[in-house]
Order: sequence, then structure tokens, then C-alpha cells
Amino acid sequence: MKKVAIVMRKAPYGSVYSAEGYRSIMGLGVFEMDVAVAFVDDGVYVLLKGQNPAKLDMKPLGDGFPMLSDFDVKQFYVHAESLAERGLTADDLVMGVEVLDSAGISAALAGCDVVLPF
Amino acid sequence: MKKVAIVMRKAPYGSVYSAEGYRSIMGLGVFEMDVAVAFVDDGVYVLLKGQNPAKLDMKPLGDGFPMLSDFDVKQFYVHAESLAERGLTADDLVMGVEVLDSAGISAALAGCDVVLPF
Amino acid sequence: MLFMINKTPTQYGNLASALRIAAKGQPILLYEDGVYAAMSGAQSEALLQAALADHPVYALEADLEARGLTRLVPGVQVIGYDGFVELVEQHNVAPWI
Amino acid sequence: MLFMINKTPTQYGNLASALRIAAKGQPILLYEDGVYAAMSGAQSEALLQAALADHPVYALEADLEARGLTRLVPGVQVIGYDGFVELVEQHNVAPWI
Amino acid sequence: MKIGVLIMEGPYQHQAVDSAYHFAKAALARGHEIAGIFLYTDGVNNANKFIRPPGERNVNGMLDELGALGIPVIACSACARFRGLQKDMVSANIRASGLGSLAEFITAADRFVTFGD
Amino acid sequence: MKIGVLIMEGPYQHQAVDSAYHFAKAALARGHEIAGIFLYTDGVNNANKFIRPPGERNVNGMLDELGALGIPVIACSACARFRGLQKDMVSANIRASGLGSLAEFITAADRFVTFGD
Repeated sequence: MKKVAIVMRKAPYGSVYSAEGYRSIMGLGVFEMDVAVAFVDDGVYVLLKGQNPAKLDMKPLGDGFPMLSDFDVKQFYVHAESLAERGLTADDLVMGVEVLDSAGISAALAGCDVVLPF
Repeated sequence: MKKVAIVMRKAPYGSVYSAEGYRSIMGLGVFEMDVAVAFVDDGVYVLLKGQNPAKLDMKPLGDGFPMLSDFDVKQFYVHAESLAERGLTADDLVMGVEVLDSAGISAALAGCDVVLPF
Repeated sequence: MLFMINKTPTQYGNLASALRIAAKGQPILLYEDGVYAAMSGAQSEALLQAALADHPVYALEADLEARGLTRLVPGVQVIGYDGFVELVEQHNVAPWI
Repeated sequence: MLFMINKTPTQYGNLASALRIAAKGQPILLYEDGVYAAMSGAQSEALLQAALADHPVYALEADLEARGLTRLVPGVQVIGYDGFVELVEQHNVAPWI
Repeated sequence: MKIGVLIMEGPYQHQAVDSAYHFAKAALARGHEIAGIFLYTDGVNNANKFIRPPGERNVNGMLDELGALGIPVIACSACARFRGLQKDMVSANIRASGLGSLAEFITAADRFVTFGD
Repeated sequence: MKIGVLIMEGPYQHQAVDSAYHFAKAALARGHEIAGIFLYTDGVNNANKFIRPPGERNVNGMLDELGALGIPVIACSACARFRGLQKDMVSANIRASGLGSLAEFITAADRFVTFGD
């Protein structure tokens, strides 16, 4: 079974990347694939609590992530330094995640066959 | 007569912005418009000598700039700090330009009605 | 001249670049992903404090709300699209995108 | 893991980010606008020297030539698309775009 | 006041066209006139009338709505050729034309705002 | 070796599709098989057969050429709906399909490379 890492490094709403990253997790999750999701750099903003893009007539993104476990996606890694630089802690995020240092993220990626960047 | 500043801040070839900035200078130059061009940040790379995108099957960009004077575009400003940070001097550029410090670029923009970013 | 910033200060140089070029007193508008610069407690707060020392700084409410940003650096003025238009009434525009 | 960088180091954080995550010995490929990081004499050279201390660093020839880049930091290995493919043969890929 | 608008990115990929739309609506609400909206580079892709986003905002519909109000919404014809946008794909209240339209909007406008990436 | 490719940006706006093409050609020249090329988000716009760049490389033609060699080149059907790319606009050697094709390419490939912005 292929191990796929979805690496989110971009902020949501300004571009489509994070929304499509989410859709690809669901899309690939239904196939026989071992999917891990890593949030690095501006990608940590994707998990921020309280997103409400109603005034932009867009769909909220963050709240969908806790539901991904229904698609058997259960490995969520957040880069500790990226969080800290942005003045954030794990409490600011929509779900419980594994907070890893750079070496931890590196090791998680090294265990994957494919990295899809969003 | 409207004074328009084309501000180039992006590097060439990686995206279409600098090529379209060039095309817009020509396109607007033929109309009754006072066009100035400012190169700031990665935009200074647009004027680098010796560009040759033949292997990418693209058209070279830098060499076109000296010809813009035929379209009555004669105000070219380059941001001194952006050049220096990149280890470049005016000798590395395809044409003679006015090298201005931040205050000079600021003043040049302040004298314009419209800023088009590329 | 109104400087418009639509990128995060953490992965993009747009805000830092605008602050070099903008003359004292010229306003800065944070919109789209640029609003992340308004968050307090981030390392980029130093950049925003530098901005506030010399410029009025505005952040677009719809973009803040979309991204769930509530802890803002004091001094940043939150405005709607109507406030955005009001700034454009008062200034020529330099989109530093 | 091959880290692929397609943005300039002067306006984008991609290279700096990759250097935090890449393990010692993992190769870095500069391509598209990423090749500007290979220029010697730029302020970003310090970042590239840090990269070279821990990683093999490659730059794509077609992208260097397109942009007129000739003064490269010693140690950067210039490769063609065939060399790019060779790196992909040897490593899984992390596009740090 | 007359305000001109330039859009340089396409539908859904970037927020640029959304920001431009909300800005234009707010400008109209404050009593301003939009001198014109010029769609440049990938911006021309917003003119495509076949855009059918299931359950989401229709970006083409939003621009076409502004065109229906009488605002000139013009897609750069050269950019359209580069991107395969043919005349019969352009929605009813948007037209294709050259950079002359951009020059015209700049000339007519008291202020000019660009949205892009 | 089997190599899969993902493209996330459209024609001319970014270099992504050009880089993907030159990479794929070099991979074929080294004797590899391209498991498939998936066009995602703005990448679907490269499938448009009406792309007619005056005096420049034709990005659609480049991808279609790879398709003609028997490489599956697939445009994401949902992204196509969001961007107004209809079935009859897609060039002869490219097809629209769902994320299942991406999953298939990933499964088949020994290596997988993404090009985007």
C-alpha cells in the first residue's frame, strides 16, 4: 500500500491550494492508500479555529478536518516551529494533532513514498 | 495625461507577470500615456544581461527593454537596495537606468496616478 | 499612495518590501492572506510594529473573519469593503502583490 | 527525499523552510525561479552556503541559462533535465513549492 | 468618483477576482462609478460562461452581474487566445478586446486598483 | 521505472506545465515509463484544445503530444467544471476523469513528481 504525505504549506482562502489539499485527502482516502497530513509554515493556519468565510461567500475549511477520520485518515502532524513563530499553540487548532519538531516532520516524510504539496 | 507606473517586483520566466508587464508597457505606450517603469525586489532580475530561454522554448525578455524607447517609454528606475542585495550592479543590466534609493522610488511612485504591478 | 498587501509576512517578502518603499504616513492595507500580518504574538509582529510606527495600518474584516483571526495587534484598524473604498477615495493605489 | 525549490530566496521562504526540514545528506534541486538562489554575491548566499554544508545542491541548467545566471556559488552542481530525472530515480520527491 | 479595476488571476485558484468583486460592489454602494474591469493574463478565464461550480459561488456569474449593470467588463483578447477562451465561451455581459480598453479605463478613472497574485 | 506526474497550474501563467513537459520528455529518453499525468486545479486549463499562442510554444500541444505517445493525461473533472472546461474543449489525447485516476497513477508509479506554484 502506497504511503502518501499531503504537505500543506500555504494559507487558506488566498489561494485554492489548501481547499484542494483537503479534497485530495478525502479523494485519496477512499482508495487503498495510507495518507498522512503534515502542516508546515503557513499551512498551520489551515487548522485555525473559528474560520468563517461567509462574507466571502466561501465554504469554511478548518472544521472539515476532524471529519477526515471517517475516511480512515488519522495521521496529522503539525510542525512545532511553524506554530510557535505564528504565536499559536495546539489549543488554537480545530483538532488534536501530533506536534513534531523539524526532525520529526522530516522522519514522517521519509517514511512516505509520495509527497503531494498544497 | 495620466501618469502610469509599471512596478516590476517578480522574477522572469517562473511566472508570466514580467512578460505581461513588458507587453503592457508597449501596449500602453502607444496610447497617450506617460509611462514610467520601476524595478524593485526580484523585478531587477528582469533586466539581467544574457538571458537565453531557448531550452525552455520561450522568448528572451531582457533584450526587449532597450527598444521600449521607440514607444516613447524612457523613464526606467531600478531600486538600489534590491540590486545590491542580489549582488548586482548597474553593469549587469541590459540598459542604462536610473538607480534610486527607497526614497527615490517612493517619490517616483508618488508622482504617478496609477501603479500597475507585475 | 495606499500600499495593498495580500501575502503572509511569514513566507513572503511583500510587507517588508512595501515598508522600505512607502513614505511616512502613507497607509497600508492588509487584505486576503495579508491579514495574517495583523496577528499579535507572531514573530512577524515586530514588522507590523515597525509599520504602525510610521503608517496607519488597516486590515480587511471579511478576510480576518474568514481566517479566524481575532487576536490582533493593537493599533490595526479593522475595516469593511466600504472602508477599503474610502481609502481608495483618498489615495492613489500601489498594489504590492 | 529530494527537496525541489522553485522560488527565489529573496522574496519567498521556500528554501529556508526546506533547509529546516531536510535531513542531512538529502539533496536539494533548484529549478524555475529557485535557481536564483545559486547566484554568488547575493545576500542569500549565506543560506546556500548553509545548504551546501549539509546537502548536495543541484541547479537546473535550462533555468539558469534562461535567466542569464553565470556567477554561481562554487559547489552547486549544474544539471540538465536528464540529471533531474536521475535524481528522481535515486530519491522520493518532496516538492517544496 | 470613477474607479478602474484590473484582474490578473483566474477563477477559484486565487482570491483576486473575489476581492475585486466585493470591492466593486462596495464602490457602487458608495455612489462611485466603475470605469471598467479589465481581465488580463489568467484573469480572462473568469469570462468563461461554462463555469459551473457545484454548490459554490459562480465567479463568472459575479463578473457578468457587474457587466449587466452596464460596467464594461473586458477580457484581453491576446490572453484569451493563449488560454483557449473563444468568443462563444464568453458570458453575455463580458467582451474580448485589446489593451486599448485598459488604456481607456485608466484614462477615464480617477483611481485604479489591480487585483492579482 | 514508472514515474507519475501532477500539474497544478495552467498555461503560460506559471512555468509548472513547461517544467513537467521537459521532465517527462527527459524521463522517456532515459527509458522510463510515465504512469500518468494528472491535471489538477488550474492544471486542467492546459487541456484546452483552443489554445492558440501566436508565435509561441503551444502548451496544450506539448501535453497532447505526450498523450499521443500513449501516456494517460487526465484532467480532474471537478476542477474542469469549476473552470468552464467542457468535454468538447479537451484535446484529442487528454481525457477528463476523477481523483481515482490520480490514485491510480500514485499506485502504479515508483516515483511521483508534482509541478505547481
